[in-house]
Amino acid sequence: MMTQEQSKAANPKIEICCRIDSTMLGLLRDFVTAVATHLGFSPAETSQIEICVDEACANALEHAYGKNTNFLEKNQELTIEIFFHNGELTIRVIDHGCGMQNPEAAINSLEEYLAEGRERYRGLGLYMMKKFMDRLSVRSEPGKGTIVEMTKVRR
Amino acid sequence: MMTQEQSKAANPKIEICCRIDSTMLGLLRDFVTAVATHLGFSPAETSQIEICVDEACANALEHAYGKNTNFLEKNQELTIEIFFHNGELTIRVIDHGCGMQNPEAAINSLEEYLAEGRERYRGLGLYMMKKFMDRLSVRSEPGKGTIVEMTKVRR
Amino acid sequence: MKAFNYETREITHDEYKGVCFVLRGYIDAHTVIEFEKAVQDVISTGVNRVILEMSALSYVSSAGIGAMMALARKLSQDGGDLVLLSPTQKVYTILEGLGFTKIFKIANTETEALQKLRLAAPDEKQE
Amino acid sequence: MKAFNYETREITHDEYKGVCFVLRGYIDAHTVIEFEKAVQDVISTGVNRVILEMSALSYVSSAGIGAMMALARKLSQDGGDLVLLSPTQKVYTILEGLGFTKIFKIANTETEALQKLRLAAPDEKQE
Ligand SMILES: Nc1ncnc2c1ncn2[C@@H]1O[C@H](COP(=O)(O)OP(=O)(O)O)[C@@H](O)[C@H]1O
Ligand SMILES: Nc1ncnc2c1ncn2[C@@H]1O[C@H](COP(=O)(O)OP(=O)(O)O)[C@@H](O)[C@H]1O
Repeated sequence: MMTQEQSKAANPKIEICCRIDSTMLGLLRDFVTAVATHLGFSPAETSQIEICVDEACANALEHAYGKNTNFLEKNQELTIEIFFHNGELTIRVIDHGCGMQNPEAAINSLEEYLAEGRERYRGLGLYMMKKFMDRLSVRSEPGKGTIVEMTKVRR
Repeated sequence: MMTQEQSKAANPKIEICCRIDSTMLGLLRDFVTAVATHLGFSPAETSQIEICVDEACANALEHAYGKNTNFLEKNQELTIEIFFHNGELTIRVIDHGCGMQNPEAAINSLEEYLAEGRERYRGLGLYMMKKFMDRLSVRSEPGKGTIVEMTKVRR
Repeated sequence: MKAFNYETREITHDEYKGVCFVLRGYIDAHTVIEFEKAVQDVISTGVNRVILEMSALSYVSSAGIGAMMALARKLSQDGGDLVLLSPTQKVYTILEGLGFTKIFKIANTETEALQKLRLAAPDEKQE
Repeated sequence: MKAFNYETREITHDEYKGVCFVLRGYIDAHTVIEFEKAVQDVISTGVNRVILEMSALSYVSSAGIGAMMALARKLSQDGGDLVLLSPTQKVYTILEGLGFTKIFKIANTETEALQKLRLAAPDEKQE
């Protein structure tokens, strides 16, 4: 059993703030992987956490700040907040980009993904987060930005 | 030759803010190592950067926030700021701990380290930073905290 | 330490043109562009059977999976096929968790990969 | 994945008690406490020759170097000696950059390590 002090000690909070560009993605993955491993998540759980955070960061880069605009003009600030408490790892990926109208519109099954028969297969990111995380919330305000918050429970 | 835009793009700023405890040191080393490698520093340069940042973080933990006080009561906030510009990596390690009277008092040579003949061999951290970094500045205010700023030039 | 690179090897077969890509590093939203270009360059020469040798590929994001899906569809439209060879445990587990191990053909040995590729040819369906 | 661990192996010699520590992981401000304890436990049994096998030690901070310095001094006060065996290139380069490769005895093979340990014994100085 943990005393109150121990449980406080096991409650790190880490915040990373950076300007997101595509070369940053690998770095952020490495960091999140190190954090999850360090907190005792299994290799399988860790790689699920890694890919979900990567998808959220890639979305900020690609959708929030836009691939085709001159991103150097924008601040492109991305914040990743990491909390760990009682065996639950919560990660928030925050951007100040264009936001989205309808976060609920993301696909909910592989069938939907396959059915669409698009030129490029997209739309897997949010589906993955739903699938691999124990909790997911997406709060977005068009023109203001998006907060993706995901929680993974250590088994 | 780089255009102005490219040189801006090559100017990431990453900020990590966390509550420092001794288990965090490994994580922060892994991150700094990943950043330096990513920016094209050689393995030898990267391990010099790694150890210097680790020493600065360990100092914040051990000296600024104190090993023997009940650190859980303190905020123990550590900020690491990372800048890269024109082949120069600058890392700031910032604590809000006790500060120090005389940062210049740190040893300047291995002879000093060996001469002191203490029970425990200490005092190597700042010496390392002077030795391995191209520029080092330590700004400290007793009772307020310390900013260690170090720059490594990529060869 | 390069983020992504690859080599190609021809697969010699009388009846089709095949290529094996030996992939290294990772395919994420950043490097997927190189991967797509590599694949495009090769299939534009008429190749319609592809093996992706993935044992040295440490990570594949949704962008990478999407590019592989698009490649599989293109090849099958051209009467060809795609086989993933030797994904790492880590990559396999992610593909499996999402249901993609039922969609992609996956092989553990080159022989098995060639076998799966061969069987896929429409003109060999009688087997 | 443990941050630091080690095994010990006795060094059999007629004239002294020796121990080889096979170190794994890293020694930083956090794990140095375990390292110091491990060493303390062993030398308190009268051991005065120590080899630190470092090929699986990925990182040593100033705290680790300090602990090794303190160990070397203690052993030499007891008429014994310390040899570092097979540090990685990375660790070696740091030690070298700081001047410690001139202070520590460093060996690349176990034979060389035993040789350096042996020669150090005061009662064998005549060699
Ligand atoms: N951070 C974000 N900012 C703005 N829009 C977003 C963001 N994240 C996701 N979206 C929107 O949600 C859609 C679905 O995202 P996702 O499931 O990750 O798939 P994909 O990125 O492949 O399109 C995106 O196409 C985009 O329109
Ligand atoms: N962040 C800090 N806050 C307060 N004091 C510090 C800090 N960093 C270093 N010091 C002081 O400077 C001294 C020298 O530091 P250093 O060279 O790293 O060696 P060591 O940590 O082994 O003592 C420390 O003993 C401590 O008194």
